[in-house]
Amino acid sequence: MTIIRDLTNGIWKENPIFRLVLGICSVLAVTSQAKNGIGMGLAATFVLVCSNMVIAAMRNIIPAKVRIACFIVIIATFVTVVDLIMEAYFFELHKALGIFIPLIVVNCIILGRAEAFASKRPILNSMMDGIGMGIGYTLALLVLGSIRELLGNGSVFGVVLLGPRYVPFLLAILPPGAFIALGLLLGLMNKINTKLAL
Amino acid sequence: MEKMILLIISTVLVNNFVLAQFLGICPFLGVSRKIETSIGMGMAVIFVMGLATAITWLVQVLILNRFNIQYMQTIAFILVIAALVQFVEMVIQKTSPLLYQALGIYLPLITTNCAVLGVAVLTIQNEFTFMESLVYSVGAAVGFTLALVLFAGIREKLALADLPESLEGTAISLVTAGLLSLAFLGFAGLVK
Amino acid sequence: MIAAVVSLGGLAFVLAIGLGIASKIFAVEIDPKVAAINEILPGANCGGCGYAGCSAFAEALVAGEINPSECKASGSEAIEEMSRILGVSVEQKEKTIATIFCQGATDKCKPKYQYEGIEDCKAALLLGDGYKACPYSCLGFGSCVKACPFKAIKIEPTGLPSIDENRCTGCGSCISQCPQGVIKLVPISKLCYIPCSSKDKGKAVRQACDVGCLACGLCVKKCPEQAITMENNCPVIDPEKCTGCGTCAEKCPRKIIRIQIQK
Amino acid sequence: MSQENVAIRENIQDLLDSRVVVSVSPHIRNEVTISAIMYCVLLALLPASLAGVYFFGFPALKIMLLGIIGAVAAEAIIQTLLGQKISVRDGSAAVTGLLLALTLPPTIPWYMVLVGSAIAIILGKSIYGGLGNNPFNPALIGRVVLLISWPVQLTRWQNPTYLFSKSIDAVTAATPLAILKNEGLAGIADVRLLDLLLGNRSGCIGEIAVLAILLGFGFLLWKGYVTWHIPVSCIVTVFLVSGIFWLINPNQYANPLFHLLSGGLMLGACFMATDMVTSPMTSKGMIIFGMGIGLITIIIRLFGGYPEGVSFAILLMNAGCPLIDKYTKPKAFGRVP
Amino acid sequence: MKLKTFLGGIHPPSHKNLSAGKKIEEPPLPKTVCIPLAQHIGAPCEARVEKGQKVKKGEVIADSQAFVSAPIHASISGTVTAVQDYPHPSGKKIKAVIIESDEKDEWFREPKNGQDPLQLSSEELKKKIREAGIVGLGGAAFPTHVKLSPPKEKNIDAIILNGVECEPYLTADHQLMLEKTEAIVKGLQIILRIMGVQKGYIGIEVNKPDALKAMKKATKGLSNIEVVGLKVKYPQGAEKQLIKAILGREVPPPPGLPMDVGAVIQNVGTAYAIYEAVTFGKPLIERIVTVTGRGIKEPKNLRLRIGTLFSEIINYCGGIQGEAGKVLMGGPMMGLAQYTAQVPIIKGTSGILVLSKEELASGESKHCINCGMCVRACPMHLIPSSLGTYCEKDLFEEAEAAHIFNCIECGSCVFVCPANRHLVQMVKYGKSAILAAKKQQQQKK
Amino acid sequence: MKDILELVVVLTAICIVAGISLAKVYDITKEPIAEQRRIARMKAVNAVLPAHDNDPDQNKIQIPWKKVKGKEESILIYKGLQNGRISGVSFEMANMGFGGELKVMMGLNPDGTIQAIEITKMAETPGLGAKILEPKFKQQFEGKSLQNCRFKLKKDGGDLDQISGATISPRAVVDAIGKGLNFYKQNKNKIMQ
Ligand SMILES: Cc1cc2nc3c(=O)[nH]c(=O)nc-3n(C[C@H](O)[C@H](O)[C@H](O)COP(=O)(O)O)c2cc1C
Ligand SMILES: Cc1cc2nc3c(=O)[nH]c(=O)nc-3n(C[C@H](O)[C@H](O)[C@H](O)COP(=O)(O)O)c2cc1C
Ligand SMILES: Cc1cc2nc3c(=O)[nH]c(=O)nc-3n(C[C@H](O)[C@H](O)[C@H](O)COP(=O)(O)O)c2cc1C
Ligand SMILES: Cc1cc2nc3c(=O)[nH]c(=O)nc-3n(C[C@H](O)[C@H](O)[C@@H](O)CO)c2cc1C
Ligand code: SF4
Ligand code: SF4
Ligand code: SF4
Ligand code: SF4
Ligand code: FES
Repeated sequence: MTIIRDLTNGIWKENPIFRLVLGICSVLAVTSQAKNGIGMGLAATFVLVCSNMVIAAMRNIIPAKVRIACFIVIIATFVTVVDLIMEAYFFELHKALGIFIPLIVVNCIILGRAEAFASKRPILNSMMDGIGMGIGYTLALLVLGSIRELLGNGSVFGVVLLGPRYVPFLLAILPPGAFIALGLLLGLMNKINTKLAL
Repeated sequence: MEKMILLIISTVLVNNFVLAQFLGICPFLGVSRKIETSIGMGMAVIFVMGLATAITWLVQVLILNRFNIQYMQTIAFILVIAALVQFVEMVIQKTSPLLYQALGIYLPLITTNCAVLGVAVLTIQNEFTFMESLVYSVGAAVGFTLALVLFAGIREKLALADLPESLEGTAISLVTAGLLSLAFLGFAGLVK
Repeated sequence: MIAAVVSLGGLAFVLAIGLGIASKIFAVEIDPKVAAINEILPGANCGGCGYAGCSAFAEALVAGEINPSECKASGSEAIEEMSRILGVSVEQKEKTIATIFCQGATDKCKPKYQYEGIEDCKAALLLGDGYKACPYSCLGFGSCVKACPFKAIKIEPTGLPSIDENRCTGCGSCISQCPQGVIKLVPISKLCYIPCSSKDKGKAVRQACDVGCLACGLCVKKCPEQAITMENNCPVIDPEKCTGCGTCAEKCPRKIIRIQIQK
Repeated sequence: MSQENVAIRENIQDLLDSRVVVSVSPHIRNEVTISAIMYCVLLALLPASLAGVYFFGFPALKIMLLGIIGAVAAEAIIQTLLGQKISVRDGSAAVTGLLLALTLPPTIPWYMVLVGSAIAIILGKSIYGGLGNNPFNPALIGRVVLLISWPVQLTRWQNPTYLFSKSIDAVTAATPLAILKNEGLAGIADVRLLDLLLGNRSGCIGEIAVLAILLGFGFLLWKGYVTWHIPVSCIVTVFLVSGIFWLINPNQYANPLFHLLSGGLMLGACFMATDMVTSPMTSKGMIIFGMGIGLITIIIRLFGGYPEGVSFAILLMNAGCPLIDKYTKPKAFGRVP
Repeated sequence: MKLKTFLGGIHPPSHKNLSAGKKIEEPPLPKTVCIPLAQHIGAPCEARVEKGQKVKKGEVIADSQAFVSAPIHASISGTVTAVQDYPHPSGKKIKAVIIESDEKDEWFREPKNGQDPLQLSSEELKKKIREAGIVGLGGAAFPTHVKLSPPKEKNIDAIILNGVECEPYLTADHQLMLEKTEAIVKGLQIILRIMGVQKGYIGIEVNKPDALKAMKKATKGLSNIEVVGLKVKYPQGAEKQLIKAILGREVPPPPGLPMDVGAVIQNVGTAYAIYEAVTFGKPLIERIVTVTGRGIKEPKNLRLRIGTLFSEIINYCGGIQGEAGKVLMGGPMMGLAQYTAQVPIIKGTSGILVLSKEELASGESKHCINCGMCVRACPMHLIPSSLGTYCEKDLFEEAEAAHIFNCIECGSCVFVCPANRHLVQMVKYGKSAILAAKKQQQQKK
Repeated sequence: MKDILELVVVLTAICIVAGISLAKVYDITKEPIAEQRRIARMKAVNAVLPAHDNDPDQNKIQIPWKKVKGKEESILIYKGLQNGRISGVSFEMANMGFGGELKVMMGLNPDGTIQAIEITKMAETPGLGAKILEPKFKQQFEGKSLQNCRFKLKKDGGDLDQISGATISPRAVVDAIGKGLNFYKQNKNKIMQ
């Protein structure tokens, strides 16, 4: 039961993007296309799940004093793994995401989950938490990426939806558009949440 | 010389780290409630970014390149940066409580600021020389500070505004950052 | 392979030694409370709380500037643990909720004059004793609404606040902001009270307000449990003694006494 | 004691009934209100608008009407949605809409005007809680969003068609600043300053007729709703900086008078930089603000990617406005600085 | 020549023509007077009479041991019917002595021409002033003997009589200056003697040319008194602005006082009261009050007994015309709005103003639009808009840092604000909240 | 002292483990990565080269171009062979675009006319400068040579189409190609050896 809760937690209640608003550099940077959003989401999810599990497994060995440093090293290792694997097998995507893959290391969500969750829970729960958080993160990227791509390019996942007569609204895929879209989306989420809570 | 000046203009105004490159957004949103804090944070970032880039550049050239283990870049850099920041923090805290109050308290925030790692990685990617790296990183940090301080000013004003409830907090901050980034687009093309 | 292991291991080794030594040389005393909270905090230094990193947040916590739930990266357990360290009481007391001790809606309590100015009870009180005929009345500008961190209060069209029982946590923030002192905490299981705060005698009350307590004392006299006492022309029900029989409510000439006891 | 109180209270209900108003002093005010100011601004924009219609004909009129209607409607709708008080009557939305329209080229498709005015109102103003809360100039937010989203449509210019002229064909022609950017000084050799002053050139609807703009601004100054500080410091800065470059190399840089009279500088300095919500309050602050706008404008014009930088300059200085306000507080009476 | 003035300020329409030039009248004796025990800044008085006691005009009915206070005298002869809480023009209920007239109007001690005051010593003069219960009649009602006893280390070199009367509508000081010119000048000479100061000024706005002329005539030959014509601008009569205009000195922020820059300011009415008190021994039981406004049938300048109820005076002036919008004690810029006409005249009452519904400034209050008009208007060089917003949002630390206590609550900012912001109310609220918090903190210590 | 030791040991140990595992992963992915990079490159090379029957990766030469900061910069030229004779060459030119460096892979016939071009790297704005990726833009270069075309945008007095709303990006491409053609002309002999 708690495992399910750990899983669903990250999808809405503690969605890392919409509720916690952490680690959004990469979110803003890669979501000019839905495809990149998904790619980034999956990469981060992989790191999140793996590091959560390893940290949970080692939680009794690592002394408290150096835990942060150790966590960072563990996370960095997985990030490098993802980086290498993506370049080897998903070359195009790797090119599109660019510098933001190594930057997963400093993504506050991952370290935050390591500290707040994985360092205190068993492996299975930590894995679920990682998966849940990862799904929440990926979903957020997907939504944002789709909206921006649709408005700014008339397409989603490269499939043209708005027809050839649509004059793309470039703002959406330019840097300001990223901020504004996420901001408005957050506002909408808040609105929904207060509605739901009533 | 001209190249250096263009590099500075480029990093500060045209390719502003926060507003155009999306690096360092967490502290940008987090430490911008008060102008004074944002100035302190900015100074700390300038200091650490310059220092960190210098060291990571050396690590890259002296260790990673020499042994041909470039794939270790991420892990080596983050290790160095984390240790460096912690070290600087300890030194400042002990030696100058005054400086610590002004600068040091922002140091922990910097480790997980992706701008620091980002700038280190980018200097290597752009194949900058040591001097160029230094200028680039300080320029980036100055750009970060500029954006941060402007943003803090706006947020102090917004704290007194009658915002719609659902947009309060991060939502309106993000939109405002977007509009600020919009204004910075005016510098597009300053450096070709 | 070997190069990789040696360089990385070496790097870590050197850095660790450097840090270890530095931490000895540059050791600084910190408040044990701060240290304890630092242990609990995520250490992600994300800045989401608005402070410069986790230890700054810990210091602010200990200084009482902020409350633990402002840390976005901590789970609910961590927050509870922090509260424990801070000595913020988490012990289970009986839940109380805020209640408005005034029924003087705008059509019940006559206006003394037409107020014009800021919509804030405290500021409105600068002008005489408020704009209502009863000087003890709720002013209805909602200083309490602004004060409630849980958005539990809203002003009804009658000009009086209403409090959402489900949202009110009994924190009491509203009480300190109400200049008229008409909000009191009442145990939720024993909602028995007389919703009037007038300290005037009957005639004055009758003149000012249609629903004010006349201080006639019938309830005090008739209560079989002697649960009601008159203080300053204000009858007060002791919830400990009240059994919820409702005699007082029946006898009250104004029919304003509320008795709701959850068995 | 309270018995006696009652006696007096009864006594009190005589001369005045409870309808008398009580408030904190002062009890009188001058008649200047927000809506009075806004309608005066609309009036002050009339000369420039008429000039726009004169030079570009009915399409210009259509764009202005669309801008105003779009802005007013957007404000009414968004305020309904957000549950705010509907305040379109104060005229500020109309000012925003008209100013936006005046900064658009006469060839712009109609729907872009509507999108622009909606963005101006919603992103520029309403999400901050409405009039007085917004950090950026709404009309310019609208314009810049349009400019970067649809750069082609926003830079399609035409020569004046004149309202009553027989020929219907509009001749496309770049604006003087655009020519300067792309072709250098040679391109603007035959531009006459008098044409720039009167508005006989291509450009945005409201920016061309400098004389008409100044006339309207004079009216606002006379009414006392704006002060001279921002426009003057801005224009003087542009003049000086462009003058310095011109003196250094008159073969590469345009004459400072050309810079003053071309582009949106006059409209921006007189009507958009002076938007009180987004500009500093003290005269010292206003002068810094105006100088900043002038400087950024000229930097963008001379070295940037865009031919014109007024709108970006104003937005950037809007962002700096809280800082300026903070550091230019007047010395309080009797305080030693 | 450029007229002397200060920086900032506003130009409200004066409306003085309603009552200007009307001779000071004395209405019939009031039947009842309600004399509040707090009429001055400082410690309130304690009643010295009881219910049922007979009192005579000029008899002390309340006093206090405190230095900063002034005794209060019966203003008519008759019987004390009650000593009880009673509505006070400040809006609060304050203890008052209620006297029923016996219609005889007998003096307790008849005023008579005594010794030439210029022969008395400074201390004796001050004692007489205190005994007469004189407080500042310009509005603040600060006990005058206290004001005239500055600490030794303060080097006072100028006394300024405030005949500015910059508040719209009011004409009481103006009329007094016309009718009692000589007495006012004598009063100033007495003050100069008490303080041992060489130079006296009388400041008058140039919109009262007749008063200026009369004063100039009366001071001809007195080399130590200068009559200064001042630019017409509100709040020219506020003491700090007046000192700035006449002496060019800026009084430091609170707790700074005029005496810190060597000046003492007195209202012309106060000077007149001082003259009467020290030459005749007459206590302060009456004062000049302008009753005006479009809501009053016959605006007048009146000499009124302290404690007379507003309602009686309004009826004497023909009653209310049309529908009363607001009833004020004082002028429209600083006056206090009343919810009942049963409040009494007190020593600080310079006018009764009944504004008709049409004269009222109303309109919805909106968010500040940052226009800066208030900043330009503020004579204290503050940023009223921020002060207001800080107080509105309970950001009291910021408000203090923005010098909230410098604000003299003159209302210039509100007058010009196009957004109709209640800036003065916000500031008043902020000040009271800050003071309350400070008091609480001190009590904790 | 003990905690320092602990710190050093744990951190070093973890790093060693990390080093080992990373080295392993690197070993595994080294080949595929190199292969991917090569494929990506060869895709562009093959796309722009005229018909050929060799693997151009096997027939490449470095030709020095110019000195930058004292360092010799050279250009890598892939040769396409048809029946053992050179049927065309391809090489990459770089230039600064709007959003940073952009690279153009160009394929030339031996006579110096353009066979095709491919944009291999760019960071231009989507929707604006990124339109240089569209076939319509790229195809206009086919068959052009220094003899039959002025390598400038029409706006700048040349023969090539610009992209409305974005001038900088196409200008950069055109400049790069012009430079490339000149480079080929100068070094034709060396290349054809
Ligand atoms: C107030 C105002 C601000 C403007 N700001 C800009 C700007 O920042 N960037 C821009 O390209 N055009 C701006 N324009 C429009 C330009 O003036 C015009 O579109 C063109 O770029 C310059 O041509 P010119 O020589 O006729 O004015 C603005 C117009 C106005 C009225
Ligand atoms: C805004 C403002 C306006 C004032 N206007 C006058 C005035 O017109 N005439 C006057 O005598 N006092 C005026 N005062 C009061 C003076 O500041 C000062 O208190 C008074 O002149 C001192 O004299 P007194 O002690 O005799 O009353 C004003 C005060 C304020 C704050
Ligand atoms: C956000 C932004 C992105 C831009 N991206 C490009 C680009 O990728 N390529 C380009 O040539 N121009 C780009 N521009 C436009 C240039 O700044 C410049 O206005 C344009 O190249 C001028 O072209 P024109 O003469 O055809 O109007 C961009 C402008 C903005 C505001
Ligand atoms: C002098 C003056 C200039 C103004 N300029 C603008 C403007 O440039 N843009 C705008 O949206 N509103 C302008 N307004 C109107 C008003 O301040 C604005 O619509 C507000 O909605 C928020 O900035 C102006 C008003 C005045 C009095
Ligand atoms: S309960 Fe108190 S604070 Fe709330 S509206 Fe009434 S008077 Fe105001
Ligand atoms: S402030 Fe606290 S006690 Fe008052 S209503 Fe809100 S939650 Fe309840
Ligand atoms: S009331 Fe205060 S803030 Fe307003 S103008 Fe007067 S002194 Fe300035
Ligand atoms: S006058 Fe009113 S609207 Fe203008 S700045 Fe002052 S408070 Fe704001
Ligand atoms: S993700 Fe970039 S700073 Fe947090």
